[in-house]
Amino acid sequence: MLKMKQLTQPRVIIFILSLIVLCTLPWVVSSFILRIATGIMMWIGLALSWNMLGGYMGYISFGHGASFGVGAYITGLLMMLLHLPFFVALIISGVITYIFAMIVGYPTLRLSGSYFAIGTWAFAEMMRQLVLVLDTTGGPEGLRLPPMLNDNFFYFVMFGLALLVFLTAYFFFENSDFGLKVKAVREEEVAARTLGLNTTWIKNQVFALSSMFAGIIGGAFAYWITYIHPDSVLGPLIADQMVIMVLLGGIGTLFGPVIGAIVLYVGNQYMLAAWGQSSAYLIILGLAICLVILFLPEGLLSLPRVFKSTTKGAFARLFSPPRKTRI
Amino acid sequence: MGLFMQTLINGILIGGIFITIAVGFSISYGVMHIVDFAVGEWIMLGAFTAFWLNMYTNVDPLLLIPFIALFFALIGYLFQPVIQKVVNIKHRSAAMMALAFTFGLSTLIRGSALTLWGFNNRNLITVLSEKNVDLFGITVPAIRAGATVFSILVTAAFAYFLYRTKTGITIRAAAENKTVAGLMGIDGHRISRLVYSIYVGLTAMSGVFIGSIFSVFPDMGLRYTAFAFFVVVAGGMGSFSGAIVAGLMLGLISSFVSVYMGGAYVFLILFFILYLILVFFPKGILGKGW
Amino acid sequence: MFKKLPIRRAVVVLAISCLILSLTGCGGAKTGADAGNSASTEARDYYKVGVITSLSGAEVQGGNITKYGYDLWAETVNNKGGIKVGDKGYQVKLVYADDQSDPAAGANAVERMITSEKVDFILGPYTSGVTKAVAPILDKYKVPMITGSAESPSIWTQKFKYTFGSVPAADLTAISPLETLSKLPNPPKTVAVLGVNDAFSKAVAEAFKASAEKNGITVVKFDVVPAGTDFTPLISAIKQLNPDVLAVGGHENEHMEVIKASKSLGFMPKAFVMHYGITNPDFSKNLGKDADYTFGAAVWTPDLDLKDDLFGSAQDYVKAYKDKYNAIPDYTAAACSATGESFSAALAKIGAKPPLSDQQREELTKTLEQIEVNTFYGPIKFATDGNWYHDNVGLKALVIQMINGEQVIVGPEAMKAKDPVYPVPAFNVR
Amino acid sequence: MELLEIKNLQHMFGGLKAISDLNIKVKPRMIYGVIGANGAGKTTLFNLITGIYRPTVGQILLEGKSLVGKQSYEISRLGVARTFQNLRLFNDLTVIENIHIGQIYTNRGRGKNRTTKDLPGEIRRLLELFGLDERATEKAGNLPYGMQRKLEIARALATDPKLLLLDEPAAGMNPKEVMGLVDLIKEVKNQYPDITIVLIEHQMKLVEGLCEYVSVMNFGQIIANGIVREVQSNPIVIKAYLGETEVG
Repeated sequence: MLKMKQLTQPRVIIFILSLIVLCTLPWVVSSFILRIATGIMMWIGLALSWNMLGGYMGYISFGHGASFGVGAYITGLLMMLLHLPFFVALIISGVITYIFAMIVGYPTLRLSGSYFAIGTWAFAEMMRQLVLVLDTTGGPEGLRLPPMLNDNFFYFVMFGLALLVFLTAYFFFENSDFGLKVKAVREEEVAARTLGLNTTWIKNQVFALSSMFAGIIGGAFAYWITYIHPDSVLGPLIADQMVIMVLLGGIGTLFGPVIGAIVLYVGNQYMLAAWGQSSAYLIILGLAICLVILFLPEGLLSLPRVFKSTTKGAFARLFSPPRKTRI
Repeated sequence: MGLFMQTLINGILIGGIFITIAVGFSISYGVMHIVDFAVGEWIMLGAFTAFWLNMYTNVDPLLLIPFIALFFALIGYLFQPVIQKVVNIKHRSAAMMALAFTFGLSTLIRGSALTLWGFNNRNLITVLSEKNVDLFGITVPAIRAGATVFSILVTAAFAYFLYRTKTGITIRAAAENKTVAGLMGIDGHRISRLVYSIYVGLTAMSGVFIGSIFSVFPDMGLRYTAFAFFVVVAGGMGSFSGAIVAGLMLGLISSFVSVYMGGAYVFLILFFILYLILVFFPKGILGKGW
Repeated sequence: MFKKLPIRRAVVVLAISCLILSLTGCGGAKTGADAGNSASTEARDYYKVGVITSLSGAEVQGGNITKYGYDLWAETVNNKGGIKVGDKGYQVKLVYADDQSDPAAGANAVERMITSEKVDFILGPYTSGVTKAVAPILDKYKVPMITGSAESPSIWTQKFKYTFGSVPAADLTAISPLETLSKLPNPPKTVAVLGVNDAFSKAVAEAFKASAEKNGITVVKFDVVPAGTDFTPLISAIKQLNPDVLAVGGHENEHMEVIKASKSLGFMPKAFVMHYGITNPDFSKNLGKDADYTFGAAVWTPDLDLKDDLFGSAQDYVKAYKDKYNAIPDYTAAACSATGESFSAALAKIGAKPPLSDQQREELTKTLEQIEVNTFYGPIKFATDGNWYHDNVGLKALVIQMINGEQVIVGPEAMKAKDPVYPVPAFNVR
Repeated sequence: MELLEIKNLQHMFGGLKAISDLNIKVKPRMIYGVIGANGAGKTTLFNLITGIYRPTVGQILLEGKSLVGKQSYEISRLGVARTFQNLRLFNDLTVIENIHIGQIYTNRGRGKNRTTKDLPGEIRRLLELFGLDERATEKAGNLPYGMQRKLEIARALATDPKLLLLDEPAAGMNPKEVMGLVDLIKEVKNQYPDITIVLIEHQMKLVEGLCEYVSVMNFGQIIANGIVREVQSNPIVIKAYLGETEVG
């Protein structure tokens, strides 16, 4: 359990302080900023959930949006057809996406590398087409949820979910045997198996876990936006953005997805506001992706490391993942 | 029976166009291990180049094909070192990097095209456009027939190049096993550059046909990326016969499903089949892919 | 130190998360209306008008048409001294937001316009999907919006309080072409209906089907296909059924591809019936003579004998539009331009000077429900109950036919400029 | 009882026989060598034992229990550890983390033979034994080649195996390094006397120095069995293997 010594570490203090700041946010900023903050929280959660699969385990999915969309639709349908309260619907949709991902994951995870990327993408497109032709989901008319116009509510829901995913990533993937096993799968799957790791089980767990988080966040999103459409929650853009955020921030790290989500989401919103009437922001987005990959392949998170050589590096140490030197 | 035959012919003609793209795509995947998300953008650029050239010179787009192929081959040749730099990045998810890079590239090209050329649809008119041939009561759209025949000829020529010329054999060696190829003293960089340039040239060239069969607009790439992926993956990366069979399959499935089941299910079934193929035959339907 | 799989920690994590999630219930005690007090405090002597539409993404083409319409209204108003309230004219300034053709992005964008730009009122989106996502936010902030484009009937059944539409819903307009054709001396007996799987196009296709059945035309095929489908196989199948009419619900791109595919397969029905999109200049420009004789539905054409004080006659409007954008406006552009006039009239009536207070916005919304404005586009009067709540249902649906690249009104009987050409000449004899 | 017994093992790749009718018996605490030219089927044999491939015909018994049909991880938990000819380290993880992953399932069978070993102490012991203690926190991928080989053996040992399979541990080493490796394996055997080692090699020098007993493989078959000295003078072996490649 937490010891006093751990509590006084700068990292922990900063974490707790930022939690307090984030909790007071709704009473400080305007409604629009709060909406942006809600969006940031949502994307942090999504990027972190993708990072469990793509970063720690090295299985690059271009179909993670499917989990998001399935969660959104299940929550929507449960609320509209069965009139369940939001949190009940959310939890059920989390469970269903988890089970769904276990079923889908078993065949899909036999693929690896680019094949896995294309396979997940094909699956996600299939889901979108399926929802488009189904009558229950409203097809191309989309699905409307009961309106709920409390900004603070959604901010705290998204904040809570992002925190949940963050803490899961921290405790399960960064600082545990489970995380090491997952990384072992990424590095050398065959070797991991010969060391006693049941890689099939590990892969399925990670896939299902990260899908479940994406699904729950999707459910919260559906209630927040109140209107979902196959193209908006199951479109390729959702998965693409998760991938880019993680890459931008630093793949396979704890803070990378967080930073990537903030930078990309705020940047996108800013560009839309600043040059509202042009498609030029696509150019900036594309250029940014290309440049980051060419010159900062470890993501923005590696900037402090570049810094470190010139400065004392206090900042850098703060954000680099904890090193374990003691045996 | 007439409908059945018509559907069959339609199916063959839909898939035929994508064979060339699939062949170029998978050979470049074999050599460079890049899944190119920008494949649709090369198609779009090829179609637009044909459109502008046709507008200013009034030369039939079909006659411009050799020029477009060469022009884009040159672009590919000049651009390849950048891609190579990404491929060479020492990173734990190197394949990912390349994938994301091409994704960024595709966004960049699409954004530039939208900004430069606006959002309008354009119609690329060729001498074969909207004409048709009557074959025993089956109507064959001339432009599609032309595209398929041309596509088969180019693919055959490319196959000859790969299997019968020294450079071609070297490329295949590099595609099948990079280490061995390296041991044999093959210059990997030169080969990669050549292959990428061929791939871009072939893809842009196919864009001329695709643009004239459907229509030309900056967002068109997204659609055809999906089709190209289908043919490449279902056929098995790097397999010639696989690409042809998968191309035909793509066409036949879309054709038969839309006639006999309803157009609503075409994409659903296509993606479902693609997914099943990937899971159960990751080396392609003929099992000949890498 | 390494530890075993931290069951204890897992419990702690879950406990913390549950705590936070349950806190959200209490944390969110404040209601949205209080949180978003959008009352403008800045002093200005012009109206700040939000424009939310698709400036990128899949619907960028139509999005820009709405933008052109709104822009032309703002420019014209400003050139004529602004919106007259009392004895003073106030200029309008448009603030744009791109919904990226995505409902969620649209919801964000409109929230930004309201809370950060503090716009007085809003000119609405191109797509029905974005309209549906934006409408609840408008209800939350009580800011009125009129969309000059969205046509999906499902918007109006939701009864949003602050959302209005100046184009009649697709199910009201799409019934007219087949109705007109059925009243000809040699009416079509069979029709094949294709629709694209988006909200608007599907509604159009369903309306085609319904009106065919109502008017005694047999529907031999009805198929709704996803966007991006290759039409060749479908048209081959339809060709075998040999219907008199092929009716298509879609946008200009699909219409173009349907005509191209039909021609390349040698399929020539007695008429092509479409809806929105054939009046888009690209349709005629790209297809040339092949575009001719296509039937469509519209609520406005440049030939109508309508006028108002701002733009003058419909013909004057067309001229102004053509000078600015080098294109002929379609009914969406016209509806967008006319949409601004509704606001002008309502503002003048209540005498609300910029910036608008919350009460004034409320008043504005009330007034929009009451007034009828006669514009170059036609009368705008929003329904106040029924299935088309807040939609401008007063407009007559016109049947148009493209002849030599011009839209000609061929129905209904009372409005027609010419008799419809039916059956239409084949592609190769035009 | 034999620790490892392989009976009538046969494995086909498509129509090709990679292993045919192979029989091997390994007694506990032995260092057993399998020699043969490249392509003789040695690595295939290891892959069959560790469950990476599933044999077409035949039996593989560990202490009398069949391994055939078991998954790699189950076989590992039964006490079989291995190294790979082309290193398969977790390159992006540190040296300690590599070894630690090996330790995760030392409590074989989940509670049955739960080890009472002091695991962190065991890591320290392995690091010292293999001379890796100074670079313990470096990423495995950044180690020099020789150290990577050692790390792989250390990682395999961390699983607390009964049977350790070494796949060409001396590949890519110069003669001096090979001698160092021989001493190292002897030291391992010294410190872990209960372990049985089977190693694959085509370098005679290593086998001579370490193994009491060897099998010679050629084209998927055992062509000779016995004590090193006997086998070396066996004419069939000389013809098939030693005759072609230089000894040592």
